[in-house]
Amino acid sequence: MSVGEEKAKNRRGLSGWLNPYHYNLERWAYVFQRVTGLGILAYVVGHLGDTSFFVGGPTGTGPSSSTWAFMSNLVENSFGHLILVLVVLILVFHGTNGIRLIVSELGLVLGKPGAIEYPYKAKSLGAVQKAAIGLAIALALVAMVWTYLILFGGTI
Amino acid sequence: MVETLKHDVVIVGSGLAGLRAAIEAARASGGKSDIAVVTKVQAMRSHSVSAEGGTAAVLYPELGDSLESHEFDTVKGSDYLADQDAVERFVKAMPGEIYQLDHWGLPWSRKEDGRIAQRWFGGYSYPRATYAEDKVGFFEMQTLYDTATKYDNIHFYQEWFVTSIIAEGGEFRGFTAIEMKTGGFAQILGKAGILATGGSGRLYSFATYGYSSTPDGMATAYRAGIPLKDMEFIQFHPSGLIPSGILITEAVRGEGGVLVNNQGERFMKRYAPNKLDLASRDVVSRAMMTEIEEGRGFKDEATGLDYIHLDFSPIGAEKIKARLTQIREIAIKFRGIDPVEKPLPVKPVCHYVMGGIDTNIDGATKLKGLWAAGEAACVSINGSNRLGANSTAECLVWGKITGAEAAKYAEGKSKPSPTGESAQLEEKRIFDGIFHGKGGTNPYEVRDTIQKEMDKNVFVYRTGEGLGNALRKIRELKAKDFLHCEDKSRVYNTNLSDVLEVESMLTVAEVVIAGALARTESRGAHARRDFPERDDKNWLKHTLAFPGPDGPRLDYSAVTITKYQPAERHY
Amino acid sequence: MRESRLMLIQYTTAVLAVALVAVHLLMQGIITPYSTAISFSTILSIYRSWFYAIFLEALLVVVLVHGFNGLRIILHEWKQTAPWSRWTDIGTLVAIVATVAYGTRTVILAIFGGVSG
Amino acid sequence: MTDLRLAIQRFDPSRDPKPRMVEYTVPRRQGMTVLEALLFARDYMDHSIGVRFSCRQASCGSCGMKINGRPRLACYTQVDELGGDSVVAQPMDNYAIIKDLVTDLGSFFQKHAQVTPRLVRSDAREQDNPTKEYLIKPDELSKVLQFTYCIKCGLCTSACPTVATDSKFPGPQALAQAYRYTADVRDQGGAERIESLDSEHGIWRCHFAGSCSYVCPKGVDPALGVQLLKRHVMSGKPPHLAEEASKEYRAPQTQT
Repeated sequence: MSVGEEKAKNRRGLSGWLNPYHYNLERWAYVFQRVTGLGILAYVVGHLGDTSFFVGGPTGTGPSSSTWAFMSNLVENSFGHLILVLVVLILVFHGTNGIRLIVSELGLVLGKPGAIEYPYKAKSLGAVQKAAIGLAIALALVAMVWTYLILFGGTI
Repeated sequence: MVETLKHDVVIVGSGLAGLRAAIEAARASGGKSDIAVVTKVQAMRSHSVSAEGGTAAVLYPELGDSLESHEFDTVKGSDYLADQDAVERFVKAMPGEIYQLDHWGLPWSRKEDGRIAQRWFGGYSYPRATYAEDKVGFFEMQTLYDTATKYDNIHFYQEWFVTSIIAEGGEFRGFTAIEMKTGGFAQILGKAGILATGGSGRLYSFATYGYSSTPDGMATAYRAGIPLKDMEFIQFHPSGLIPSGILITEAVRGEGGVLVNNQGERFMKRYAPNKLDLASRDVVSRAMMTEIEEGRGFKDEATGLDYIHLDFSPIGAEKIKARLTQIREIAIKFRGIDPVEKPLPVKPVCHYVMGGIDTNIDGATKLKGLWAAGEAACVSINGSNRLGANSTAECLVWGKITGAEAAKYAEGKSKPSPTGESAQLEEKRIFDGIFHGKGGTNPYEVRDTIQKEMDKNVFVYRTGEGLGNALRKIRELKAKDFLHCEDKSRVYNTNLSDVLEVESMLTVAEVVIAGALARTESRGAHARRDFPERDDKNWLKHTLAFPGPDGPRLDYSAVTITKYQPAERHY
Repeated sequence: MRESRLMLIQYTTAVLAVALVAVHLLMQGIITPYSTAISFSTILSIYRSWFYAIFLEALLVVVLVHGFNGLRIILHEWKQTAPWSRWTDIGTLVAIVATVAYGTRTVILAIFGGVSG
Repeated sequence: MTDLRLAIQRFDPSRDPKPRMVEYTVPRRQGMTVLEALLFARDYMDHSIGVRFSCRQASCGSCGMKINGRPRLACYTQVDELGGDSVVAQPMDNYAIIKDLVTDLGSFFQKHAQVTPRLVRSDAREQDNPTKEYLIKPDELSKVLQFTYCIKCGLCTSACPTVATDSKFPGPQALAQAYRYTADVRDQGGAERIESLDSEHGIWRCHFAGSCSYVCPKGVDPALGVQLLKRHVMSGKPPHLAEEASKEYRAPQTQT
């Protein structure tokens, strides 16, 4: 019909999920929750694959011909360890932030609605949320550093 | 090409009166009537949302209020120009409307016992302004709009700009309108019509009105030969915020706020020793202008506007924050002043037009099948000066009355099928004449000039000389070639609708000024320096303006007086 | 199923996953040194302990249900046609069943499959 | 005062294949709002600029748009508060563009209507022919009050990440209004209202990104309302059992 019909739809699409620029801290947390969730799911599926090598036994005497040693050589190196470090980072963030979300989505810790005063400050975006997101980031970083030290500590 | 749409009742305007009428028409017909609400804005954007302080009703006769008292206050406020039979009907209907809105969900502010709270307003002898914080109009609109979602037989035409009335054989047939989104042109036919298009306050630049409050509806009726009544009476609210003119509700004074001049004096004691700051609006506005003219006002450096201080301190921070939430928000946002800490700069500001489309007590116009309600109409309960909190109330009462009347009228009639000739002529006028038209004058400059002229010469105090100058200026502007459109796309062409608005402004401004020039007395909001006294012998009558070849032709009609004989007003 | 029931599952699996994953991580990196934790004999002893086998199986189910249901939610929010909705639902169920089955296979074979170190 | 550089996204879908930015230089004055700047450009520089507005005091909700990247009301945003000498005005995300800054809020109003945004009562006769008010204590009222401040400007819904892709999601405005009516002590329609929200594209598609509350100009805090409502959707019970309460003091009193 009209020449600009497609552009006129104007729905933000996936950039609405992925680009939180100009918005609030909680929006950034939303993006990371989603992205880390997908990342974790991918890792878990992969992890199912690599653990399945276990049934091949250490030397290929089990039901599978592939061996644990073969798999170990594949992932037990600096690159594999780096992946693990990142997985721990996103796992801890996703878990801690997820607890914040569950608690909040059930209407707890948000504050109670009531008389409001200008300049308006949204109760639902209050200090508890900021602190919880801060905590999620802090725990994730600590866990990451710890994992790094465990995996690379010996070699540094 | 002219599209044809058909409904039973077609309501123009989606403000308080329009929505109330739509619901009542839907209800009165038992869901049978097919109702259209045609509005040039979106739903919930009408300027009724900006009404702030209260809606008057007698809710507590057991505590000393009475219908007679509300009646008398209203008549006295009107400077005896109100039709007293209409006032009586209005006052009786109001308590029911308050409860109705409560039952539809309006969050009226409450007293400790859970009953509806009321506050003082100017010109009343009992605190009968029913309120919901200071967003009364907004909450009323919200409640009506939300309630309207219940009725499948109410159809909204949002952002359709009505341009003319279609009439045949002295009967209403429908409206023509532009669909803004597409630029299409349609005739919306109806068995009955209601004009609820609001006031015309954007004739002024210093006005509490939103930018959309132009007199399109009034001008449309007028062009169709329906007279405009009492248009010279324009209310100047005492407290418009400097510099934007945004309304600072009378409830501020109702809650205890006071006006103070540059001497630190509460000057209202000299003008209205009994009611002080809560005298009727015309009295307070004149007092403020006198203070300013005699050198006891303040001056805003950035804009050069004169002003008076509105001091909130007697109210106290707690009450300001609880009951005047929006006012505080507006003051901080638009003026950078927290009224808890400092007084606000205010000045009388164009706020309401008492006049409007001439109707009888049922809201019916002279055109059979067409009603008018709300600020667009003049029933008249407001006479020459409306009391605060009576306008939202009037919208509710006559919204309901006209909605029911129109639905009843439509029931027995068959759907109209006119020739479409007048719609084709209108389409030619707009699209061939204006959309494709050429001209050298910027219509927005014309608008600005009208507003400047009205601000200067048709304000609180008027003189024959000033009004004469204004009339000349308006006629000069009318002759200019502003009827053209730079935007050549049909899609959402506000350039086109703005030109039509400016045309309406000129039409109605001329009526206002002509009426004011002719009325050689001072009554209510119409204060002539050259005729400072009220003249009941010659002027206790309504002005009626009909369209004539050389501008408005004025006629007059009698005022209905039942219980209260005109007397001198004291506050 | 009512969406709130699915969300209840999502929340419950989330809380359980946080607890189980925390234990899993602690076991792999802290309670036992990492190099020992991933040695074949240590893992075998874990699988052969009923307690840990059940623990790993629970971890498997909880994390996969949570993860794939989460993916389902994301996909539903992405597109809203009826076939898309139906196939993502079916796909989610299939993915959960398949991955849980595959993981369970590892657990069962590790216990009963004659694997030896 | 230096002039203001005002960039407006221009786009008439009937003629242009895609939007373009056009810059206007507008004389700046103290306390100027973005709406005033836009109207200056429209009135004196290019009459074809499409912009929607009405009350100019943040009561009507007409002038929602994206200003310097964030959804705001043009009348309620002062040039000064943005910092700098340039303003970028674009239409709100997630609504179809009618022209330039004007977006189509049709679906937005429709979604609002779908959550039964009105008091539902079992005493239909009294509700439409009232004899007296329903009693509400001030503290009961204050619990829903902030949600009644919604002016339907649509900023929250344009900010919502779920709405960015999910066309069936009611959006923060409608959900917050569902809470507003459900939590009103006068309401008796909560059970059905929350049941209708418990669907595939219903309330659970909110993940509390909070952007709605972040951009709301009127302090409504839709995210709060939505989360509070989720608990009741989960349990299947509205916040209060109005049937029980209405038998007692909420029953309309007879005129004395």
